[in-house]
Formats: sequence, structure tokens, C-alpha cells
Amino acid sequence: MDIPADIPGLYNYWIVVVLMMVGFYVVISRTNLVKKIVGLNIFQTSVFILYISMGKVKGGTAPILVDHPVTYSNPLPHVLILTAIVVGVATTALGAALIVRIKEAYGTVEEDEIQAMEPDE
Amino acid sequence: MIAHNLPALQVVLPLIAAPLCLLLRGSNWPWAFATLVSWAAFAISAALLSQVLDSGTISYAMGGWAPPWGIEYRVDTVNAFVLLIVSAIGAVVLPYARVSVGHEIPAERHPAFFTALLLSLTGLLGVTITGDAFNLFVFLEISSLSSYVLIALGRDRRALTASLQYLIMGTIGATFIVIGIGLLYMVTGTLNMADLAARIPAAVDSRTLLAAFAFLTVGTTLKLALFPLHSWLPNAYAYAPSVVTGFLAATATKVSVYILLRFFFTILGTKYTFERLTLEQLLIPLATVAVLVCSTVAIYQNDVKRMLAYSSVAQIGYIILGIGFVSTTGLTAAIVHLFNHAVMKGGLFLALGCVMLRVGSVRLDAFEGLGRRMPLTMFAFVLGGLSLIGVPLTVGFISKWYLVLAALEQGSWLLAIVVLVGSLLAVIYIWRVVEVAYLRPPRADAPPVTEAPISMLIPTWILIGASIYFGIDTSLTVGIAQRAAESLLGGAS
Amino acid sequence: MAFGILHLRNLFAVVMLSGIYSLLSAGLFVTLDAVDVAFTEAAVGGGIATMLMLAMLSLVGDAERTREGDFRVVPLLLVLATGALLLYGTLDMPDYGDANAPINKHVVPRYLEESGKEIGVPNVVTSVLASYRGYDTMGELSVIFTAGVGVLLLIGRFRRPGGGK
Amino acid sequence: MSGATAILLSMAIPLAGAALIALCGRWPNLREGVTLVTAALLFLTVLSLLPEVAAGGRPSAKLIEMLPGIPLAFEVEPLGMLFGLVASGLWIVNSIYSIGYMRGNDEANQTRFYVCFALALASTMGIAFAGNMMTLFVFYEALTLSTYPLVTHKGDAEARQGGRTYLGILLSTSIGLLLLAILWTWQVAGTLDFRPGGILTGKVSGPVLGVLLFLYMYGIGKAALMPIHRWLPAAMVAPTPVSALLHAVAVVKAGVFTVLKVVIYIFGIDLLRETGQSEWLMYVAAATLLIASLVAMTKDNLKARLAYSTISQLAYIVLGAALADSWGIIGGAMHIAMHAMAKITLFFCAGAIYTAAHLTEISDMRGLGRRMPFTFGAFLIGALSIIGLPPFGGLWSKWYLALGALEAHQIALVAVLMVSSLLNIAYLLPIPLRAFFAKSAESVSAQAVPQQGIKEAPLPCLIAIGVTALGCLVLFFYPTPILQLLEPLVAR
Amino acid sequence: MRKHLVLRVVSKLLMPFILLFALYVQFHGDFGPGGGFQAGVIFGSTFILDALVYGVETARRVARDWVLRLFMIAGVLIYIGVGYVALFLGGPFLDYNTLSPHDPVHGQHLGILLVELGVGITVAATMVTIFFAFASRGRG
Repeated sequence: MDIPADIPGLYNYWIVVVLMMVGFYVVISRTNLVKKIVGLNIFQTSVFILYISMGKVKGGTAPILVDHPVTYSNPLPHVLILTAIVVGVATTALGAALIVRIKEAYGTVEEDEIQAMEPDE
Repeated sequence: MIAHNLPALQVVLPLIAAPLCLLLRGSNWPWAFATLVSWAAFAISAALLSQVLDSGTISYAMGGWAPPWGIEYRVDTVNAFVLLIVSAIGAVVLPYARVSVGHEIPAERHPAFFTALLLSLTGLLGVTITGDAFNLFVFLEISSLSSYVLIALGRDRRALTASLQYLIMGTIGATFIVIGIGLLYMVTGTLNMADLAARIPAAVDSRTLLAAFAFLTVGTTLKLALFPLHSWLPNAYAYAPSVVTGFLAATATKVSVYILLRFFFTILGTKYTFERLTLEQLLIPLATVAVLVCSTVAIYQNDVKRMLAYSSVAQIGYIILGIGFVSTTGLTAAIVHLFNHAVMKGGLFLALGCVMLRVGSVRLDAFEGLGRRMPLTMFAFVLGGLSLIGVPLTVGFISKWYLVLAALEQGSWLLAIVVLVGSLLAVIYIWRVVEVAYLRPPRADAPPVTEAPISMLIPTWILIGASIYFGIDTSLTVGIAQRAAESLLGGAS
Repeated sequence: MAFGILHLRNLFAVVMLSGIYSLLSAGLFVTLDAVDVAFTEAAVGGGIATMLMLAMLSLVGDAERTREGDFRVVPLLLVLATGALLLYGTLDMPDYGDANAPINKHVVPRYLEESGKEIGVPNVVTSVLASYRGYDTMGELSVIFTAGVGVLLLIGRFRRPGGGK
Repeated sequence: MSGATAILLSMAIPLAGAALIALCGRWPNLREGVTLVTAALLFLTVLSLLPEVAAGGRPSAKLIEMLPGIPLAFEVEPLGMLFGLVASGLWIVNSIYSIGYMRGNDEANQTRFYVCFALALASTMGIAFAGNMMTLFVFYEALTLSTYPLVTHKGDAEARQGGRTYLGILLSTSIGLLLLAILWTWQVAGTLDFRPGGILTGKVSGPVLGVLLFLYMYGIGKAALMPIHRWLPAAMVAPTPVSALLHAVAVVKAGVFTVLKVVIYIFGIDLLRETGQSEWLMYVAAATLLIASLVAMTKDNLKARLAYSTISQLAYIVLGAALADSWGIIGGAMHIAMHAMAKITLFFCAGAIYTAAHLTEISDMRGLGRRMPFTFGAFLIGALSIIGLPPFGGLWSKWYLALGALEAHQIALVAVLMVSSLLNIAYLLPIPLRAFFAKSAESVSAQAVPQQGIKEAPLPCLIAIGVTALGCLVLFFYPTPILQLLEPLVAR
Repeated sequence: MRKHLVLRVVSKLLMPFILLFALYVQFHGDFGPGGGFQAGVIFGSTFILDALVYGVETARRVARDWVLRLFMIAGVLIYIGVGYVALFLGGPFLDYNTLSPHDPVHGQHLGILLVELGVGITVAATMVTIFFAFASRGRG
């Protein structure tokens, strides 16, 4: 497979990928529920960055119309991400609430300890 | 005015109902309100379906902005049918909810509970009807978030962990879907499904598209709990309140399957998905394993709800199998099984809800002697079980018939046998329950148990009755499913 | 810094880090001309989310128990696979900031050129958000609402006698 | 009454009966009255079809399209006519008998018993009159499920176990093999209708045909071909009337009936004979026939012995089908009636003995004949008819089967028939003979059950026994109607 | 919290400005960055700040549960309501042009203003509600 000549053109995406991997790893590897949620945050945020970077236009400015014509960055990803951010925080809030309940019910937020408490699963 | 705004109303009616529902006091008003709304939604979806069958695909531009700039609602045979399934289940489950919820949820939370239920109905409908990829994600989140909450409301504390597990898995899935959508957008510069479908062939060689495809597939299969990504489902279903289990089991996974169909056939296209990537080579083995393994696991469950949950995973295997055949018969089988499974599983879970209400447990030993003490409930359960097994004159049989037929068409004997073996395994786990219920005398110390209230029996029997009726007169379901299947295969670029 | 989150044991610090992290990404967004997003990320991600986390921590305690064998292989492989896939995907992506990428050519121009006439709101983001894709925003609002209802249901207080916890 | 209505009634009547019985559960007399009336009505309805069918008519009825191209449809042809007559006719007798039996042993859940019985009969009629394979399959499964509660009637551990075996074998064979075979047939032939001469001619050939036949023969578990016969002895835990009507007549005959239907109307005898693909079936059937008889000799439990004898007798019919020539078919079809009449007599007697003396083991029955001469007399008649001695009906069917074997130049099979008849003598005759002439059990062994005060079984039982025993005799003198009825089956 | 005099004074001083800023963001969203979400969040944060400084119960007396819930609902209703109005004025759902038939642009302005308002209200109310839910959870 042919690697495009100008790798630098992509570095931004690659940062995203790395961040994403870290977040994802935190989510699926950590047994501490709080950390899982934080991991989810990172995971999602990195996706936001992915979107935003794809919307960037070289030499563009924020998409707020001004009289003298300039090039604007792509506003659509921004919109999508505004939505996504909110969805993200909503999820976080719910997750947090659940964790609180779990803490009350089990007295711990460590996944394996909880499983240890439930024999028949 | 109403007539041509139906697509919007289908979703925004329950949507606006949700906050209103929260305003109501007491527990009967919210319930009554939600029930009425669900019936309205059902009526709308029925009207939509007939419109589509008469006059083809309906397109509705939100905010009057023509697609692809605005968000489009696009109703064709496929999602009209799914809409009908979802709203029908909703309309049946809500009347049932009053007693069951009253029994399982603290009274002061009822308004909020029904709000959440309406929201998740809204979300599912929105996902199904929308013609815009990102809008799909938004509504997916509405339905997911509300269902996390609903599941967490189960009385067992394990409901909480189950719900969180679902939340994490679901969010990962959703995020994957977002990534996929983003990549698609990156390749094509549009979010409108039809537009995507039109512009993707230009980019079939792009690796980005491949990545997008992979993310979408993984994300969706997570949502629909295809083996081996099903780990969240059994607990979630087992510990959720009965009503929720009945509702979600019958609808949520179906909608996810629909998303899969959309992405595979409409957006990416049969050519790309199956001829270029030959995805069926991945799907069919997974589906086979799902059917065999999960049916076997189901046999060893002592909590009947979990048992049925596992069987759900197996049933999803059947559906995916049907999709994997990539033939009209196969797709027909898959789509008709969407409906059939929704009906029978819904009925079964509702029956379990009755048991839960009266006996307070759905563990196997709690069923001793129920055949005599709750005859109507248990008979409903038996019929549903027979349908699950695939005995003739039940919907289960119809699905099996088309699945095996599709398998034979492809000359794949093995798969045909797998399907049949699957139903034999179903015989075992269903009969475990039946034997206990009918051939074991109730314990001496067992508390007296009476038949479930009529308000719960009627919905249960509506679903069970449907699962018999549509097993005898299949012209409607199979007819629609066939049209849907053809449109999917034909519509594929 | 994300790695820090991975390794820190003190959840308080973890949360703080994640807060700072999202503030940083907000900064990044500004450089990417996404002022609105930056604004929101700062307020929501950096502010609210962090605050929620702290509130939660005050309830669940903030020490993650140290354990051996913290390093998991299977997840790592999974993650690497995902990352590799994504990297592979990026290879064919249009260059960063390329004005001729399809996304900048197909749908968007209409927004940039017409929205002034059609909507008359200078901030294109706003007009797209609230009008062209207003329906998405409505859905998003519903998501918030759902979350609100959900949290109420889970840990909210209800004034009815015997209500709440 | 037109043919169509009669057909539909023949299923509606038992169903309605079931509903009524369920309603009348509280008043036993009324309930059993309903049962009898239902049975009588059913028989008359079926009988009303006879003239038309005998005249070569094929009354048919059609319910809705179940699947595109596969309706739930019914058509009465001679075989079904015969089967229907036998089943519905014997139901009357059996109902009379079960009244005596169930009360004599005051069994529990009698209402459920009668309801399921009616349901089972409805399914049997459906099988008898089915117009295509799908319809037959539907009612085949319905019969399995409706008899399950009867098998597990007692509800104790043994009954549960028996029920498992019963359901396990019957369902797994029918879903696993039969359904597959049906689907395959549908796929290659594009139809499932029963057509004279078969629907597979020219569609499939060679070994494939053999495989398909295999799927069918072992899919039809009710025919109890070895090695899938285990369910029949297992089903003997049921109350005797069930064993008598269902597991000597309705269910097992439904099995062999299906076999005949498949051979005649799906494959077509000509096709089978020409391709010779049914040869293996002859040997399997012959083997079953002999082995089952041998096993029967080892059984001391009366019902078990009868069960195995049933298995071997069913093999006769399958054999007739496998011969795939006119005499074979005729003999097989005829054997349905003959064996039904004889075997039900035997089971009735077994039940009567159990009711009167609570004896199940043959060794305990020595000398019992002097206490219950009537019962054992009837038993003797039944036994002779099974063996195939004049002046009893069994002779004819065996005679035609032998003819069939000769026509097919299968001398070996003729020998098998002879041998098995000898075996029949060996395991059936001693029972009544010992009962009459041997010294009574307790005079031989002290711990045996005392036979003092044992009287004949309740009157209803005796009536039933008398009727069927007489039937065996009648069938000997008037076999011709059956012959005429069956002629068209093999008309070229 | 009783002791930190500085904190209390400062926050007291800050709060009005924060609120003002929130309103600015809310209504200036058309021209500069900002809009309902950001405004809502900021608006909500003032209450959260208040709660942090003076304790949740005090804050709760300022913003009662039922008031919050009412606002939460109201915001959503406003947004969807606009959609319905458009529907009843004969346009498709959420078509702001119908809000003032003669001058679509004005209609758009109106629509956006309203929905942003709805967003702002709901977001603020929800944020505060969620925070209170957490904060008062510990105190049972």
C-alpha cells in the first residue's frame, strides 16, 4: 500500500488516534469504574478533536461571516461536535449517578470486587 | 396537514409527550397519558406503513431545508415495518405497565419513569425513521441513555452494575458509530444517507471508507449484542424491571439490526459490503456460534429471565444469519424474524412479568406448580415457548422455514441443520420450565398465588395471540418483509 | 497527560487531570477555528463534567486500590488493533486543512454562502446548529433532558411522602 | 352434508368437544356424556364421507394460505378414510372403556385427560385428511404436543422421565429430519400436495432419493422404526386407555399412515420400485420386526411386551410401504385396521387386568384366567388375530403382505414374516394359556398377590373389550369393503 | 464553609457578573461564539458556585427542586413548541420561515432566538438539578 507523500499532512489525525487509544485502553482495562468513566471522556474528546481537525481549512478563520470575503473553516463539524460534547457530558452524568448508587449498594467501585460479591454470575 | 406531517409526528409526538408526562402528578395520570401517546404513535406508524405500501418512499425535510443541507426523514418499506414493530410493542407494553410498574417502582418516581419510557420510545423511533446519519446517532443516544436508566431501576442491586456495564459498552459502541460516521463524512462530505449512498461508489477504494465501515460494523454489532459482543445483554435484561425487559427485548436490538441493515445495504451497498468485502464470511460463522453457544448456555440458566435473554442473543444470531445469506429469501427471513421475535419474546417476557408480580421471583424453582396456580400466564408462556422452538402454526416456524429455505437455496446443508439444532436446543430450555411448572407440585411452604391481573394478562395474550395468528396467516408479515428485502437488495447501488 | 490518567491512582488527581485535559483540548479547538466548540468544551467538559466527577468522588471516595498485574494484554491488543485500523484509515484521508477535501466541497459551501441571506445570522455555526440542523439540536436537548430525568430517577430526591432516599 | 363441511367438522367436533368437556369438568357424568356424544358425532361425520370416497370422489377443503403456495388444505383419499374411520370408531369404544378405567382406578385430573384426548383426536383427524405434507406436518406436531400431557398424566418422576423421552424423540426427529425433508421436497418439487404417482418423479434421482427417503422415514418418529422406537415403551407410563387408543391406534398409526402417504403420494410407488431406493428400508423394517419381537419375549411387564409387539407390527406396515408394490401397499394399509382392532383389544384387557387385580407383571397372572375368563378370552382372540390365524382379521393383512413380498421376489422377507408370526405365538399365546390352565400364582409362590376376590373389570371395560374382540372376528369375514376402498391406491 | 469570608464576599461580588455574562453569551450567540449551551452552563454554574460557597441547602432554598424541574421541562417544551408552531402554521416541523411569512429571515431570527432560549433554560436547569442531586446525596 502506498503511503501518501506528505505524512505531515496527517499528523494531527495521528495524535487523535493516540489519544483515542489511551482513552479506550483506560475504559476496557481498568477495573475502577470511575476511571472507566474518565476513560470514556478522553475517548470521546479525542473523537471530537478528530472531527474538528477534519473541519479545519488552512488559512481559514472561525466561521463567523464578515463583510470582506475570507476562507472559513468548515462549520458543520463544529455543530456536530457541539452536539456530541453535550451527549458526552450527559452520559458522564448518568454514569456518575450509577457509580454513586453502586457505591451505596456494594461499598466499592472496583469491578472485580463487585463481581466477587455476586456468586451466581 | 396531519397527513403529510406524519413522519415528523411519529417522533415528535412522544418526544413532546415526555416532558409533559413529567409534569403530571400521581402515578395513574402519567401512565394513562403515556399509554394514549403510545397508541397514537402506533396509529401513526400504521398509517405511515400503508402510505409507503401505496405510494412508495416518503421523504420529509425537517425545518424545510432540503436534504442534504437539512435533516431528512425518509420512510421506506423497511423502516416503516420496523417503526410498526416498535410502536406496536410500545402500545401493547404500556397498558401492561400500570400494575407491574406500580409493583416494582416506588410510586413517587412513576412520572419520571414513564417519561424515560417515552423518551426511549422516541429514541428508537427516531433512529428508525431518520435519513440522516448523525441524527441517527443523536436519537440512538436518547434511546440508550433512557434505557440505561430504565434498566438501572430494577429492584435487584445487580441491575445497577448491569446498567453501568451496558452504559460503558453502549457508549463505546456509539462512539465507534460516531467515528464511522465521521469518516464517512470525511470521504463524502455529506451526512444524508441517500446522498451518502450516491457518493460512496466514487470512493470505494479509499482506506478511510474501509475504516469507517469497520467502525460502523463493530459499533452496531456491539449495540445489537451479536456474539461475542453480547456480554452486556443477559444481565441487563435479567435485572431490569419486567416492563422494561419486555419493551427493550422486543425493540432495542431490533432497531440496532435495522441500523445494520441500513448501513450495509442502503448506505454502503450490497456490492461494497458483500461482494467487495464479503462480510458474510464473517457474519455467518459468528451467527452460527451465537445460535449454538447461546442456546446451550440458556439451557444452564436457573433464572428464567436470563435464560430468555440468552435465547435472545441466539435469536439475533438467526437474524444475522438471514442477513448473511444476502439473498431475498435470507433477508425476508431476517426481517420477518425481526417482527416474529419481537412478538414472541415480548409475550414471553410479559408472561414472566406476571410471574414476577405474583411470585416475586423468576428463578426456575419459583415456577413449581404454577401451571395450576397461574394457568393463563403459564399457558401463554408455553405457547410463546413453542413459538420460540418453531412449532408449526407459530411465528417461530415461519422464520425457521424461510431461514432453512434460504440455507438450502445456497446449498449450505450445515447451516440448515444448525438452524434446526438451534430450535431443538430451544425445546430443552423451554421444557425445563414447562416441566417444573406443570409436573412439579408447589412447595408445601409456597405462599398462595393467584392469577395475574387482567390488565397484565390482556397485553401478554395480545402478543402471544399475535405470535399464533401471524404463524397461520403470514400474508401480511411475509409480504411486507419480502418487499422490504427486495427494496434493500434492489436499492443497493 | 492522558497517560498520567492511566497511571495515577488517586482518582481526585485523575479527575483534575481530565479536567485540565479537556481545557487543553478546548485550546486546541481554538487553534482549529472552532471557537464555539472550544467555548463549550471549556464550559461543559472542563467545568461541568469535572465538577460532576468531583461531586461523585466526594461520595465514593477517591483512592483506587493498587493491585498487581495492572497491565492487561488483551485489552491492549484490542486497543492497538483499533488504533492500527484508524491509522490505516487515515492514510487515505485528505490532508489536514486541505480546502479541497470533499467535506469542504459538497454540503458546506451552501451554509457559508447562503446562510447570510437565508438566515441572516453571522455566526454560521449558530445558524447551522439552530436552523439547518435544528432538529439535531432538539434531539441533543432531549438527550440533556433525558440525562436530567435519569439522574433524578437514580439519585434524585422526591418530595412525596416516603419518596426519595 | 357436503364433503368440505364434513371434513372441517371432523376437526371442529373434537375441538368443540374439548371445550365443552373443559367446561363440564365439575360434573363427571355430564363430562363423560359429552365425550361419548362427541365421539359418536365424530364417527358419524367421518362415516358420512365414506360413500363419496368409496365412489372414487375426493372431497376436499381448504383453509387459509399458510405460506405462499402452501395452504392448510385437506383432501380425503382411501387411506385417510380408512385411518379416520378406524381412529374415530375406536374412540367411541375407548371412551366407554376409559370411563370404566379412570373411575375404577379413580385417577386424578380426569378433565384434563378427556380434554387432551379430544384434542389428540382432532389432530389425528387432521393427519388423516391432510391434503398436503405441510398440513400433515402441522397436525403431526399438534398430536405430539396434545398427547404429552396424557403420557405424563401421573406427574411423578417416572412419568416425567417417560415424557422427556417421548417428547425428545418425537420432536427432535420431526423438527430435525422430517421438517428438513419437507423443506427439501418443497425446494426441489415446488409443491407439497399429495398427488397420486408422487411429486418427486423426475425431480430427484439416484442416491439423493435414498437420502430423502431416509430423512422422511426417520423423521417420522411415530412409525417407531428401530432405533428410534424408544419413545413407545416410554409412553407406556400413561394410563392404559391412552396406551390403547393413542399408542396402539392413533399416534403410531399416524406414523405409519404418514409413511404410507409419503411413499404413495410424495415419492410414488413406481418411482421407488424403479429406482429401488427403498430397498434398505425393507431390511430395516424386517430387522425391526424381528428384533422387536425378540425383545417383546423378554418383557415380563404386560404393557411393555405389548408395546414391543406394536413396534414389530408397525414394521409390517413400513415393510409393506417399502415393498412399494400393489399388494404390499394394500397389505400395509389393511394392517392399519387389523392391527388396530387386535392391539386395542389386548391393551383393553391389560387395563382390565390392572383395574381388577392391579397386576402388571405377566408372571403374576398365572391362573388369573379362571377369575376373569371373559377378559382373557378376549385377550386370546386379540392375540390370535395379531398372530394372523383364522378366523381373525389379522390373517388378511399378513396374507397380502406375504403376496407383496413374493411379487417383489423377496423370498427372504416372506421367511421373515413367517418367523415373526411364530415369534408372535411365542410371546402372546402363553399369556392367556397360562392364565387359564396354569396353577394360580399364589399356589406356586407364596409372596405372589392373592387372587381371592378378584372379579372381572367394571362393566364399561368389558363392553369395550367385547366390541373390539368381536371386531377382530368381523374383519375376518368382511375384509372386502376395506379391499375395495383401498383398491384405488394402487390403481394403475 | 462558614469561615471563608473572602470566598463568600468574592463570590457574592462575582455572581451578578457571571449571570450577566451568561445572558450576554445567550443572546450574542448570533454574532460571536456562544449560544444556548454555553450560556446555560455558565448560568447554571453560578448556582453551583453558590452551592459550593454557601452549602447546598442554602442554594436549594434559592432554587427549589420543583422550580428547576419546571424550567427543565419548560426549555424542552419551548424548543419543541416552536417546531409545532411551525407545523400548525402549515410548514414542516421546525420551519422558522413560517414564523413570519412575509420576512423569512426575520422568522429565522425569531426561531433561533427562541430555541436558543429553550436550550439555555433547560441546560442551566438540568445542570443545577444534576449537581444538586449529587451534592445533596451525601447528606442523605
